[in-house]
Amino acid sequence: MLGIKGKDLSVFILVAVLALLAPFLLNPFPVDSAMAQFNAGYPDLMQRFVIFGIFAIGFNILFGLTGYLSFGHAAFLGVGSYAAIWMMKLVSLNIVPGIIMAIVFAGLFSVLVGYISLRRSGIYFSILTLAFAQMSYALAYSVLTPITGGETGLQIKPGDTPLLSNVAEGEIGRANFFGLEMSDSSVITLGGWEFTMNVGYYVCAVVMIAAFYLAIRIFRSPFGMMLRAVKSNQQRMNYTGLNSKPYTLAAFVISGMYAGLAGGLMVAMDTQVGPERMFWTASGEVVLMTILGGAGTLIGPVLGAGFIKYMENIVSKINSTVLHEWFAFLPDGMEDFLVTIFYPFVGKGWHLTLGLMFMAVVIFLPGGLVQGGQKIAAMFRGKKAAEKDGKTANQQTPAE
Amino acid sequence: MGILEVKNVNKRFGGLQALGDVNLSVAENTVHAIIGPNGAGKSTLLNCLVGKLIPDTGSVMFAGQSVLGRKPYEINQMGISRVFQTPEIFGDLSVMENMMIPLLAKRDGSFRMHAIESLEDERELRAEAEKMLDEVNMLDKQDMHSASMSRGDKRRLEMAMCLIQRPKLLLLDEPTAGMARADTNNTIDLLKEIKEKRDITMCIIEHDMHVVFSLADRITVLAQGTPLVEDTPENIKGHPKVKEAYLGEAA
Amino acid sequence: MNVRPDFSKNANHAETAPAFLSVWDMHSYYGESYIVQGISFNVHEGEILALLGRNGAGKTTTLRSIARLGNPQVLKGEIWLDHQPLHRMASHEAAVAGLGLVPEDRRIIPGLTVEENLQLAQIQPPIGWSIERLYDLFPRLGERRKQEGVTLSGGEQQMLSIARALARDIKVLLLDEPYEGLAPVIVDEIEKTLRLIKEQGMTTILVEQNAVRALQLADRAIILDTGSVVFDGSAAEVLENEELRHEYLAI
Amino acid sequence: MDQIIVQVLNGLDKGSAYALIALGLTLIFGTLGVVNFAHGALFMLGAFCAVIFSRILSLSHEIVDETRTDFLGNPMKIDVPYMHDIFGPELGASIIDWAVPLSILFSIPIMVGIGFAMERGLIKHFYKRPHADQILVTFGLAIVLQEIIKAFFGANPIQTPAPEAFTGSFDFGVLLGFDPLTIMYPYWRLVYFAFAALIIGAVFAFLQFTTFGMVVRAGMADRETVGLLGIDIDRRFTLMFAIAACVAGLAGVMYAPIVAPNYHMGMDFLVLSFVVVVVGGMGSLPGAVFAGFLLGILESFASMPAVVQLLPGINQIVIYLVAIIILLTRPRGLMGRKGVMEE
Amino acid sequence: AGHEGFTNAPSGDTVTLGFNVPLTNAYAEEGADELRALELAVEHLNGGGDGGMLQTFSSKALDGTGILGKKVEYVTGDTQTKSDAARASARSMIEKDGAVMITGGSSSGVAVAVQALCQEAGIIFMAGLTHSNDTTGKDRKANGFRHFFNSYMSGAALAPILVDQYGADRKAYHLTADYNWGYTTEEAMASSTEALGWETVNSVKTPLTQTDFSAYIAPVLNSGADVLVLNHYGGNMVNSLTNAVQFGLREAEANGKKFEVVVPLYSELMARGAGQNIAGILGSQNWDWKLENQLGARYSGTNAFVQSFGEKYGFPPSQAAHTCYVQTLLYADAVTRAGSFAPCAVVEALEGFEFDGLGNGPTLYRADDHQCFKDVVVVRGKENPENEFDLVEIVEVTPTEQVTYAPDHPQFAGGALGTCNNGA
Ligand SMILES: Nc1ncnc2c1ncn2[C@@H]1O[C@H](COP(=O)(O)OP(=O)(O)OP(=O)(O)O)[C@@H](O)[C@H]1O
Ligand SMILES: Nc1ncnc2c1ncn2[C@@H]1O[C@H](COP(=O)(O)OP(=O)(O)OP(=O)(O)O)[C@@H](O)[C@H]1O
Ligand SMILES: [Mg+2]
Ligand SMILES: [Mg+2]
Repeated sequence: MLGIKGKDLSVFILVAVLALLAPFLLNPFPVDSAMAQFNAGYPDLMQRFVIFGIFAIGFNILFGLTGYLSFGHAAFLGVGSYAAIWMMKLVSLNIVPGIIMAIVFAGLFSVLVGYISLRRSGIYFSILTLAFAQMSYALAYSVLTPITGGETGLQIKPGDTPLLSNVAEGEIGRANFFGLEMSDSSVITLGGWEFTMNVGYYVCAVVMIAAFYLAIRIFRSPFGMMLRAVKSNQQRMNYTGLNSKPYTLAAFVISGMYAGLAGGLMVAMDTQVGPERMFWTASGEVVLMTILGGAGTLIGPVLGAGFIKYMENIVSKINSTVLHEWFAFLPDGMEDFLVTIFYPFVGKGWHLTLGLMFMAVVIFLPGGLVQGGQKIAAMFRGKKAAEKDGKTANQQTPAE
Repeated sequence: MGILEVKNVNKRFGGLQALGDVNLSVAENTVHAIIGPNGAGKSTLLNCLVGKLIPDTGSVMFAGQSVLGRKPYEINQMGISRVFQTPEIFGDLSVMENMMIPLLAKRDGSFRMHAIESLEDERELRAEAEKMLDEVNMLDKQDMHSASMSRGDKRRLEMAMCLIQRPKLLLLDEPTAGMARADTNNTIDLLKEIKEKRDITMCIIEHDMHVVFSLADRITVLAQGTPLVEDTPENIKGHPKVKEAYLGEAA
Repeated sequence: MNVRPDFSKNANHAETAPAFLSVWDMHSYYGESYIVQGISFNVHEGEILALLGRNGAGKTTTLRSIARLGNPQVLKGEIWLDHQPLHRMASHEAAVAGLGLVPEDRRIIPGLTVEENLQLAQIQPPIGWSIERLYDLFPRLGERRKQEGVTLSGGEQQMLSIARALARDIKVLLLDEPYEGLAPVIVDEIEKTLRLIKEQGMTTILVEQNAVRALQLADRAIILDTGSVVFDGSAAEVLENEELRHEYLAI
Repeated sequence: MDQIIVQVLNGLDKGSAYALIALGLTLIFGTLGVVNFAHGALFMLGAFCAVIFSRILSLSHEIVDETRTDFLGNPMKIDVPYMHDIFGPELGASIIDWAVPLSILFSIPIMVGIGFAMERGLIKHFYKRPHADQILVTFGLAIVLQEIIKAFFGANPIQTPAPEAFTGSFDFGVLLGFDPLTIMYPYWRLVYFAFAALIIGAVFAFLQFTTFGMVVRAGMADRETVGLLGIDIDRRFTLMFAIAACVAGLAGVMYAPIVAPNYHMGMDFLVLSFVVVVVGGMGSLPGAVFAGFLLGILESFASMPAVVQLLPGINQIVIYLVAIIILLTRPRGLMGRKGVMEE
Repeated sequence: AGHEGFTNAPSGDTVTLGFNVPLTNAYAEEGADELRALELAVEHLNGGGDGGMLQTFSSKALDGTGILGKKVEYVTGDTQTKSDAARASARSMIEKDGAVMITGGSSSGVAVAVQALCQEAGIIFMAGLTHSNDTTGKDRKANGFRHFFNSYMSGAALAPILVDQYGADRKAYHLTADYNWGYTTEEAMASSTEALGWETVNSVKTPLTQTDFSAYIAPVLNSGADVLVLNHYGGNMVNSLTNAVQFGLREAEANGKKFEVVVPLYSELMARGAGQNIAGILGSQNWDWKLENQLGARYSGTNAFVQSFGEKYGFPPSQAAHTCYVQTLLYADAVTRAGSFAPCAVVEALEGFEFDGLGNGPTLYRADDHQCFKDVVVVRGKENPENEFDLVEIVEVTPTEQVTYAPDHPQFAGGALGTCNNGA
């Protein structure tokens, strides 16, 4: 089906189903329950999950396949965002032109950065990309303020009247998709549960599914194989008659365009851009997402993106009052004790939890979260498989 | 006029004259062996042919065109393939994928973005790769992770990768080193067969005289960067200088 | 502590001299792949043992297991060298205990010159041959002493690798295909050296594809196939036993 | 002219901080091959060693002063340091005043201990893992260390002044024949420069005049073979890591009076120190030191008013711009060795 | 009644407020102090504690029974002092927790970003610590209100006192943080001081990420200037001031006068970070906990707030804490007076609202730009502070009239409030 098969197809269907049902799956707890804190099924976070998922999928095409570790990908996301917001301010509030321009500009910028940076490899490449991104950030923050709005960034203002959209005097234009407003939601209430179906989220989800599909195709294509060959042995590649340079550049630009797409979508969902989107920590974040999920795997980057954004948005919001609520059923002493234990790890301590999680994942799951999933799956498959494995171990003698 | 013409090639590494005025002419569709003591400059000469090194002076012509100044991949596209002294394969890839890459390079040139097509659909290439693997007795290993093969297998794989490109000139740097006797013999047979079946010229560096004498049409003996003699195998065997400098008791 | 296992039941040869190096029921794995499948053998002091077998038979794996390198993992078995339990040691401890391995891919350390490669071997006592004496043995190395080790020619690297092992005062020398890539004269040279150090009491295990050559040098031979010992006896026996040679060595 | 001299001084001083951090980093990164994102955290821990030590020195007990009241109208509590009780107010005060230099002695064992624990407990298992994994785990560690410091010391910077004797500035101008007060330079910064030179010299001497450096480099390139030569490379790696941690820590201790320590100062330096190391060239100690000074001086010049007015924003990007230019013209940075982290 | 037809109309017997403060990164301390004050405000609104400024507030609409009879609940989030993160956090409060008002924050970038978001979503934004002119200037929004003072006011308040203290014949050198807040502050300081006779010799922009300012400080002494104005905040301020002191600027003389350093915007928490170095340095503040004690009943409310904050947490509150506390009370009061949570009703109640008793003396929430107008406190770093909470002394208070400007003043031009948005 669709030109992919076997395991890839099941992974694809899984991702598509998860993305489409996310408003339900991410809201497992009734609104009034103490656990509602853990619900992630609200539009903003769901949008972030998929947008950063796209960003990480694209990054993985470069890093996972070719092994080139870019530390400046946030610059492309930023460039895409700026392009998109200007399109919305000047041309149309419809998100489509904005997103297209985001991809185009990010693509062009990545051609430039990639062409120069790819003259070096290994850590030298990483530092070159980092340097470009940091320069973009610094310039956007200060000197380029007339174009980027500086620290406060750019937003759609009451005075902005895009060429192709009519906005009433004094009103602030809203992003739409052929008339459907991104912020429109409808809430489905089922018993104690509430599920928000948001237009913006579904636009993002469909784009992400498409982006994921494209990534699978790339992974399984001859081009994808060439990229893995670049990672494996460039010397052999050259002596086999292949020019590794355009392959890596193509991968770089594709991943830059994914980043631009993510940047454009971000603006489409939330019409605001600030330069810190391009700071090195933002580039670092997508690296962490990819490794955390499992570099070089298809679904890993999406998982990693979800994991980090979940921590950032959910764990940081847990404060001591919430903790007290959770443990309210316990005797007072116990309650205070547990709150004291948990408090340093949530709310303002969410960074600590994040740091510990990073360490735990690399130490115990060298292959990232994907490996964790595989381990759990293996556990479920149970004894039968284990027996079989045991038997084959003795026969696994590749010697001829 | 040979298909490969090396004229007055010099190469220095710092104070060391690795190649001094090397002249070599390899006739089309012959097997030309280069032998000589360790450090004589054999591998260096090969490196100059494939663009890994650039000679200080001299010219290298292949099929009437100069190879100097071209990138390794361009030289390969001209029809020169090389097997390295220590196996160079795509260790992270499976054996089958290792075979597909040279085929794609042959078909599509140095760069072509087949980003949407599926690898699975390249049935013809796959069939061709299988045939080649069969010839080198590695068909059963086609799904193996190539880095975890024994070294002899890696060598055979590398050779298969070069052969499948149907190069006009095949350069082999000690292709049978570390190979079991049986496989050495198989390799000799394979190379012989290919030589008969196809239009191919080979340049072979070997220390195993059994291989050299069973394959070579002509032999150049290199010593300290300069050709000592060039002659037919029979004459080389008996050549006193060669015997002393290189062959020792083996002759 | 030094209780030695009684090997007499397992040793299927008639010699009565006490074993110097004993390997007993050794099982080695590369990750999940089960490679060396329970092999046992003894080597006596001052003896040269030829370890033979086809590509992928597990020869290298056996040597690496004895040298206690992290990969493969020896999950079961005991290795004793001169009353010392090697199987309880890490590779650097085994080296101090008197083991020297010349690995099959030479493993010259990048970034270090020829001389530094040799000096490195003499940092941890006990120290063997002096560097000058090694240069006498391989004059080529002396000429190249300031050159970076990895830019040596293939054969020169092989010399360096052997020299590096001899630079330490070792009791057992493990040679993984030492002749590979060497010119015939040098092979003769090294063979002489091996004889020389044998006379000085060195115990050697030699892995070599050129079985005839190895057997002419060795006292005893072991043939491996798919990770098990299929023959353990005197070298002469193998040379005489046509069937054996044919089946496992293809000669 | 005087301005140029001042900026050279500034550059040397900035450069010595960069060089010291880069030196520690390159021992771990360029020599052990570990991409250590926790290096900035080590620097920060060093600075906090100074903070902690001066806190220890000024540990106090409270006495209540009935004559005065605090902001809520309660009797005022006044802290009296134990040092004053032990050594008398005068000597006590001057011991507290000298907290930063004294904390060098305090920090060496601590930083070596931290380095040792970090290598044995964590890094050891990551030598053979991909760089990406190293980044993730050391970044995680850096966050954890930062948050621990933040939990104890808060997010605000903490002033840790240099001893009274070193406050104020030295008038260089007079020395060079300019008018007085034209080239003033703070004493402590001069001390920092001298200290950096000393540490750099000591590390160089240690690696140059012993085989240690060669062995570690060899171990980096090929652990297995070095093991075959009887060398216990793990022990040396641990030692190397401890030295690097110590260098980072000392850089931090002495930096505390220059910029008040805060919990994220390490992250602020992290990217820059990687840039310095890479521009210097992977695996090259002189490269790292040289690049540290070079970038420090360039940064100083780029912040001169005349330059900023001519090229707005140049001060923001000069380091990155120079890094790009150097890396494009010199494939392996200024003095990089072939093959280190190039794959 | 009537609680519908706008975003997050509270339906049950509770109402949720969103406290969006920096919990991590450089301003975490300020965020923590804001949060303390916000929690205190909730306590007081719900009738707990001693009622704090509810007792002194000139409007008596609030009675300690929550807001319009609904118990006040709150959610917290982390702005990380990044506009993306701040908006994400604010959106989650709006979309997930149903917050009807958002307050907090400690930088102008974040304030502008969140204010715009609230405008779009139909939520009231009560800005926390934000000092850039833009928040109620070119980026003003109908749904957003600022109690804190701004760059212009700092300049207008400081200039006369600077002239008074240091003389009219002064040459100033500006170091300015290279981002929007820095620009507006420099502009305000330069134009106010120039109007009174000072000369601006030079101004240099410094990168936000700078930690060592030596290269910027060193040239100052020989530039012909005799005053250094540090348009820096937070960590930048701590470091540049520390560097200035290290380079001996405090002891130096230039043009025959003692060299002076000025920090337009003071923050108690950062003053703590700068330690001894702030001694004798002039700057401005929105509020100080000693106001009522030292300047009398005009600033009533101050002591009531300090008392309840001090009782609860053991130290005096910062101006950031004060601002957030006041903003929460003002919001609650406006809702009560309007009788509705509907943003447009609240906006109407707040526009042109005059009040007193919240610690700043008589105050006006101006309708034209939603900026508060009140006295500005000019402070100086103490020479011999008694403890870490007593680092500044009040020099003078500049009266409201002197810091008031026309809504279309050039420094605030280019913005429009637009119309209030009730959202869904
Ligand atoms: N990059 C280099 N730098 C310095 N010297 C080099 C370099 N590469 C090769 N050499 C030297 O040049 C000489 C020729 O080397 P080459 O590899 O061509 O020998 P070879 O004939 O292939 O020998 P072998 O049969 O042992 O492989 C050797 O002495 C070698 O040490
Ligand atoms: N790193 C590895 N990981 C997994 N399997 C391996 C690895 N190295 C070797 N093997 C497998 O172990 C088996 C034995 O290999 P080994 O290298 O010991 O053979 P050998 O007898 O030395 O052969 P050769 O003569 O080709 O060197 C081979 O089947 C090989 O595929
Ligand atoms: Mg060679
Ligand atoms: Mg082998």
